[in-house]
Amino acid sequence: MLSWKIGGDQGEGIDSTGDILIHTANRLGYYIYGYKSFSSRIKGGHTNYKMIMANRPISATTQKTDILVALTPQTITLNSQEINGGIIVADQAYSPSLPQGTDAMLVSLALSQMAKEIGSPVMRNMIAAGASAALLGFPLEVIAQYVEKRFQFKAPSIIEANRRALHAGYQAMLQETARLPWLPSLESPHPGERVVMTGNDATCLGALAAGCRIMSGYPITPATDIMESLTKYFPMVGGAVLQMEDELASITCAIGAGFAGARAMTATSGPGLSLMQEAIGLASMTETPVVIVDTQRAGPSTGMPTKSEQSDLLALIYGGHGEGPRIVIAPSSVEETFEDAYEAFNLAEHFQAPVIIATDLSLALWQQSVERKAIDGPHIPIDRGEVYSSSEIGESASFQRYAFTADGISPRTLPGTAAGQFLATGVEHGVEGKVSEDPLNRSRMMDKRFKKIGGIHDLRPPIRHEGLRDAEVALLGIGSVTGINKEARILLEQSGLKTAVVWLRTLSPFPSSQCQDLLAKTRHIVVVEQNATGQISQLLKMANVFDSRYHSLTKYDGVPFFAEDVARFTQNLLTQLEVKH
Amino acid sequence: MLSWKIGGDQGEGIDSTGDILIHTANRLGYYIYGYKSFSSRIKGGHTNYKMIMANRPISATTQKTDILVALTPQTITLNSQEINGGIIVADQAYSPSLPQGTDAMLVSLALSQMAKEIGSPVMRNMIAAGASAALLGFPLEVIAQYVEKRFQFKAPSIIEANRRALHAGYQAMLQETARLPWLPSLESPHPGERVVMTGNDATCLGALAAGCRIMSGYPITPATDIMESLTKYFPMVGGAVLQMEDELASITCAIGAGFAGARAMTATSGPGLSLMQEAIGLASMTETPVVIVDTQRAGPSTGMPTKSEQSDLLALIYGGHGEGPRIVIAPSSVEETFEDAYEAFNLAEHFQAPVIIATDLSLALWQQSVERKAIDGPHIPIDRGEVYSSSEIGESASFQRYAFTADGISPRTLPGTAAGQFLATGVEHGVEGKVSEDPLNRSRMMDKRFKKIGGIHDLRPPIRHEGLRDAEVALLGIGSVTGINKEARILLEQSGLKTAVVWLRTLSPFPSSQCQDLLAKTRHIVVVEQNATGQISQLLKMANVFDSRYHSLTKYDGVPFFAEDVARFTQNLLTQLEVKH
Amino acid sequence: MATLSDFKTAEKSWWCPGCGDFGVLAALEKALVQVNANPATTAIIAGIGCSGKIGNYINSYNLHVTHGRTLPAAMGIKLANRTLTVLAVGGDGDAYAIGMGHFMHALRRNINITYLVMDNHVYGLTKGQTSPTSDMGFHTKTSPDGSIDEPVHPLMLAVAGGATFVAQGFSSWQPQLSRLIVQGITHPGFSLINVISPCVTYNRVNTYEWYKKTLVNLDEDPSYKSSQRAQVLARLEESDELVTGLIFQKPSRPYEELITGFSSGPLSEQVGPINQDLWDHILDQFE
Amino acid sequence: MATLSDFKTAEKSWWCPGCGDFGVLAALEKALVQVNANPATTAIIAGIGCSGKIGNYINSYNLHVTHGRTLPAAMGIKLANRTLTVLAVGGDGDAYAIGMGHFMHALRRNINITYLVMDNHVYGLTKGQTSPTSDMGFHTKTSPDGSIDEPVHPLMLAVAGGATFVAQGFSSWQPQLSRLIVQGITHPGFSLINVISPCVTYNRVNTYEWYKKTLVNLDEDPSYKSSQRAQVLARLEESDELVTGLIFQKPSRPYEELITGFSSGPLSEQVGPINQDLWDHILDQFE
Ligand SMILES: Cc1ncc(C[n+]2csc(CCOP(=O)(O)OP(=O)(O)O)c2C)c(N)n1
Ligand SMILES: Cc1ncc(C[n+]2csc(CCOP(=O)(O)OP(=O)(O)O)c2C)c(N)n1
Ligand code: SF4
Ligand code: SF4
Ligand SMILES: [Mg+2]
Ligand SMILES: [Mg+2]
Repeated sequence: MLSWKIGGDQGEGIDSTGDILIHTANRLGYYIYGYKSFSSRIKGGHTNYKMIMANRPISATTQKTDILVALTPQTITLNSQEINGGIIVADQAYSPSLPQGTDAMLVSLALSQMAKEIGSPVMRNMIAAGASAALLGFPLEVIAQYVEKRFQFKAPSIIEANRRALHAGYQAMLQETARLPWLPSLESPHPGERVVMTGNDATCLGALAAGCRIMSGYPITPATDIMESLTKYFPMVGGAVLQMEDELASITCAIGAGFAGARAMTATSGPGLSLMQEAIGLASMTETPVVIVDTQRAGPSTGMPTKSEQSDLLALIYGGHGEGPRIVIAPSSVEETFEDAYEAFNLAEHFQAPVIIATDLSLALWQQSVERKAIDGPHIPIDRGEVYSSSEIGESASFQRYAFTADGISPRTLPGTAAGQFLATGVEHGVEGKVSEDPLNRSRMMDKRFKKIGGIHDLRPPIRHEGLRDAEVALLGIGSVTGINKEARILLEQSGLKTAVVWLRTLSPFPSSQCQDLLAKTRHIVVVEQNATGQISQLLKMANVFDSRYHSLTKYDGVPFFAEDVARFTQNLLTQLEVKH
Repeated sequence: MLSWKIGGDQGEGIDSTGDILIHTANRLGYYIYGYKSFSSRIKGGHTNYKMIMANRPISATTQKTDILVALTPQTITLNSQEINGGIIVADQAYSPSLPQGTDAMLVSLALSQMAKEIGSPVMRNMIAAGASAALLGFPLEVIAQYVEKRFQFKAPSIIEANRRALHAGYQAMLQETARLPWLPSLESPHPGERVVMTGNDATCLGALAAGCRIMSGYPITPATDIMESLTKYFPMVGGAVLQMEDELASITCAIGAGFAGARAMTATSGPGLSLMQEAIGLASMTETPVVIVDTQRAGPSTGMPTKSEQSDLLALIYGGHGEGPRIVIAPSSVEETFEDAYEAFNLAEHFQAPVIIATDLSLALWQQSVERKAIDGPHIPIDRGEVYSSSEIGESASFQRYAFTADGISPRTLPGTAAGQFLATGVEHGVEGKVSEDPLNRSRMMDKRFKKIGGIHDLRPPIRHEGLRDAEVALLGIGSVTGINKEARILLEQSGLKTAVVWLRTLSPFPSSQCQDLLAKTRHIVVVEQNATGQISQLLKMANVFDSRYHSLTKYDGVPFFAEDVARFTQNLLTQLEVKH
Repeated sequence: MATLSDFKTAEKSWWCPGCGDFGVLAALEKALVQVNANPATTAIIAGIGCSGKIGNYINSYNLHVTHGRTLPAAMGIKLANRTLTVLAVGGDGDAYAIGMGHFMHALRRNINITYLVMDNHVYGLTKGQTSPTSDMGFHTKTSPDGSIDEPVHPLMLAVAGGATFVAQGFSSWQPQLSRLIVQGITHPGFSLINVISPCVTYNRVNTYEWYKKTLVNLDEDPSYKSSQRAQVLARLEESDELVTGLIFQKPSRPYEELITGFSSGPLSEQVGPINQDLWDHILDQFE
Repeated sequence: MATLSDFKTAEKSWWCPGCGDFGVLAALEKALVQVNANPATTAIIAGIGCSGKIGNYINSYNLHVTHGRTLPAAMGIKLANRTLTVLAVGGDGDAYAIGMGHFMHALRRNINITYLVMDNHVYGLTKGQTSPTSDMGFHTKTSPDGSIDEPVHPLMLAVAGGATFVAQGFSSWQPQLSRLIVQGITHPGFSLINVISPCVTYNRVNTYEWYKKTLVNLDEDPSYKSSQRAQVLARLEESDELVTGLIFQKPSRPYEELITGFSSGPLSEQVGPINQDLWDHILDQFE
């Protein structure tokens, strides 16, 4: 495993440089993971992009950096403690020097100088990309090809400038490497058919494959990508992305579309989600399918818009006034995000209910290598639920849209279906949809709606795990934390501790008995989550699952856990528990 | 104890008739409790009003009705099962008859006829009021005086018509009573200085006494009264009620006013509360005092706007995205509503946080006798929290609004205070209020905000109870359910079961250890709540309080529990548990 | 062909006797028959208020949403299935207080839906508070000394906001009202029909009688040109909007026809396995 | 008397070099000095967006609210303490998308606050999507084929919505802009100042150069009468709002002076035990 990082000012092309390296590494057969630290501002402010590459799947960032490309002196100051025996590539222009105590080899290149020579100072990042490729031993033509593809629709002059910058950086570094005492050692690649993708990408692809054709949204970090990407895809398939005036309109438009039979979605983050609470209740009550993506970020209020957190969970499940059924699912990897995204549309139509996909900023934004065959759009299952055509409606005077049934699911009709007219209202109603205040009807309707979604665990395994059979300890989490737990597991197993990773896929309705059964024999369980109040632990308590074997590890400073943190906490915990015994 | 009920079409003056009887009974020294069943429509539709009167405080409605005044035949059909050996007063106009099996004495009066004779058919209800007074043995002059006061600002012709109607009804009934085989037997009164009040009234009076001078709201059942009553009071004290364009504006206006030093509030019910979730987070994050009243009604979505429920609790505490401190308090009687209303303003300013008062439709709308001295506005304590004047600010270059302190409370300044300027932002910030993404600062700020409100239980006893010392079983609840539990306790004690009633006053932060300690020795605890998912039980579980001694009793059909239901459930439960032993 | 009775339901009305909303319902039913609409292909999205109860009384696909959100819901429905006749219906509070933002944006977005606002200058269902269209000085429970808020002028705002069709009807003037609804439905874009629909219980000022005296029917004024925006604005200003008829209309192409690549068939029928070649092409972008 | 430097903070700006918002900040500071405002009695309520960061750079009492909600917050502050100079500030998305409802209602409510909208025709902070004021055909990440939404015309809407003061400034034209802000602050009611504040990063169409070529300064047009509503509306329509200056003003008495019995002093000072006689009188009503 090797980690490479580039840092500089926001707006300087740090992202695209990282992107280029990552795609190149992926094409060369490495598994990659990308990570970025950025601020809620457009230009200026320090930002960095980190790539981890290995010949096995990687699912989290690392603490250590092997190669640091520092476009500004600040990059060195901010990151030098991560470099232990690594290499720092810096720009001669600012006469770089290493802070005291830094154990690193400094390679100083005339990045600014070269950019000026090529005639475009903004190309400094491309020169750094070339230099990085050379240092990593990537063949020039592989990175050049990717860059060519990436800029294929740009003006010829830009393409040419990029090419020249890339070459210049590459050559300059080659001259250096000849002189260096040692070079970074790369694992041999593990070739395969892989793509590089973020969770947000996977969400879009899942929605696209599932037949979602209406996306009504309002921009918000880190969900905006979803709207922007679907804006690209939808014209290819006849769908429409609608930028609404706010999130109240976004969700309500999607509910309207779902009522009329379209597969429709919206995507937002915390502040928008809070605004959607009332309308989600409307979907629960009218039993209208709708899919909502919440890419969680650090809250409350505006909070830290560019920092990751998993702190909306209770709000997603319990945040609306009154009690209405909501399905909340949480993917734990990019592949699962694709799976959950298409499944969400099936679940929404099957259960006629709002389905919320809870991701988090880290899962939503960071790139990963994914097997191409895991993202198999054309062969996903499609379940449209029980939809009656005119002939199925029967003879009764008016259609019983909310008929009581054994499983609580009442077949619905779509507008346009003769004799299928009904009233869908957020007011309590009888079987035909008309307003009813009858106490008996009320109780039955409440029971029906909750019973209905109870069926989900049969359709969809609510928990996944690895290594559980003989594990001493299980790391339990959701979302991006699962990737971290997987990396922590590798560390813990290396130190001899049999470790499992368990992740919840369905948060509401909560899989209580499944959780209890699965972990019945596990001696210790660490619930790892990125929030302050231990929301997953709270859910486990409400579900009567949490007992003295469970321990909580939380973090809420905006920075993801490192696998090392989780491993260390787990080891200390076990040591302490043994002492107690 | 005696119960009297009047039923008829909505819009026919049922409410005001009830009101008149209730005030008269109160003036005569009876304790009263009023209860109404109504629909979300303006005219038409059956409605009824029930008065319970006794010579001890009453805190809930009863199942049984002793006297039923039936303005329409439907009133008899709908209510005849409640009458066991009671009296039904009906209007001759519809040739009333008793449904088979009804054990009641029918008194048929020419109500419509008399109204016509007086010259105003709409006075039928006033005739019924007079007749009821006579049947109950109320002195004519007491009811007449109240009616006079009530209509004092009306046109003389209306006053006169009312007077005549009252007298006519009274006299007509007197003639009947002479012939009746028996009359309702009244307890002797228990005179005192008492007023008749709803929870919403008490909320207004508490706010008024506390110095609240801005109320920004948007009409919604059952909170609208609060806005309407304050519209009457505020001109007397220099305050302003602002009818806003929606609830987003309502809460944000109140937050603005709180930031500028006014005591400000808003009041709403479920749908409005959902819309306020985002802004409540802003108040948490900026540490701005604001008071929000949620008069809960049956949800989700529009639900049943005129039916009571306690189903917003989790949403009140956890409904906002991210994690911000919220204080949630729940009064359990009209007196406590007054207390909590003024205390909310103290808590909001002391802890610089949003304070939500959770009531429910039953508590908000139904009238009760209250000792006048319990509503002692001029002598309430006022705590404005730590507010710096210019001289207290100190020498530092800029004011540290969010300084870290031992108890997490940072003194604030109000606009207008020289040298006290600062930025209050919903974005994470440093001690001066300026935006900060520093991870260490973030963790400390999160800790500070939660630590701060932890101090509440020292200021305000979080739990109250009666009869706990040697109780076999405790009935635990909040809001209007506490009143029902108190009545159930009377029934249970009558049947020999030592029973306690326990009610939570503070729901967030949850008083875990207080709850544990208080109930450590109680053998059985029944958690009684008016919602479907057992939200108080869930809170108890999250707080590690709920164990095998706890049992849950829920109801969610819009109709309040009867004390009999709770008593029966409790007795059955204990019987079952004994069998198991 | 559908008849009037096809649009009726068995539900007994919860409106007060004499409420203006009865007239709106009647005119709507007539208009639907006249445009040859079919209950099965008609979608009515109602808001919260007395007005919003209309969905209980009309036989069609009805969605009764949260307070103020009829327009985004109607937009979603229309885009999901353009073959439907889509109407949004709500009160003046629903439309111009809590729904004001959506209203202004629906105007500019010009989706082919019709919006009927049942305007009684008061909040009916919550029992008589000032509404955004309440006159200055109007006494209500929340304005006992008379309203001090400048009223919203919906017609003027609609025109200024980019509307392509604006009309005002009166619940008592059935033939004109149903004709205006017909015109609105057939207009290829967003149509606002503000309908004066008196509340007999909470508004004793803006009564049937008062309106009959004050309203001027612009449809009968040959000098009035509903196509000339400046003239329209001037007339609205000088009449204080106490006019009925077609107020403003301009040529319009509905939004849904302007969206790049957007399918014109019902989207429900577009759900099926995605094309393999297209998928491969898309995935190639991630390599 | 406060000087320019009194209004500055030590905070380094997060705006892109060349952003129009620098000019708005500068003009605002100058205007505050000119009206003899004091940092301690000035309250600035900012929205979310690049524009909304302004509170980090100006020394006053600042409240940075949720997206779109500056106006209700500003209203609360002004009513709580009328001695304060209260300004709301936000972007075009904050004001005219998510904040549209509040904007329309602030116009009719006419509280004595000043609203500066920093209008760059784009969403800056979320990295370049169409905003309500984006021109038709404007290319962004959410409108790659050009925007198809009719833009919001804030000046026209403000006038139609009942505004008593409407102006438009340009970030580059400092003297006029700060003069307009002074006029807005001294206007006894709600004042809207829409400020053209170019986004140099995401809007390459509505640039400084473009505006310098197209904007017409109405303050220099002696024939223009900002008091005549009809003329104002006509001029706004024909100019497509590409004008600066005082657009409209009419005599105004602020809302807060119209509220029955409302105290004019800071409400913070009104908190204290309630009068016993008054209390008894009120409780008597419950007997
Ligand atoms: C979010 C929300 N806020 C408030 C309400 C309460 N509410 C119900 S109807 C209504 C207003 C009714 O006025 P209008 O829209 O004019 O309809 P009308 O009853 O006059 O027809 C209000 C405020 C609600 N249902 N939801
Ligand atoms: C409720 C909510 N939705 C969305 C966002 C994300 N967001 C932040 S700024 C912004 C719009 C910025 O545009 P504008 O108001 O024009 O300000 P500018 O950045 O252009 O100055 C959005 C949508 C948010 N913070 N809150
Ligand atoms: S209250 Fe008014 S609007 Fe509502 S039904 Fe009655 S008359 Fe109609
Ligand atoms: S993105 Fe645009 S609006 Fe935001 S700071 Fe940069 S130039 Fe200004
Ligand atoms: Mg109305
Ligand atoms: Mg903008």
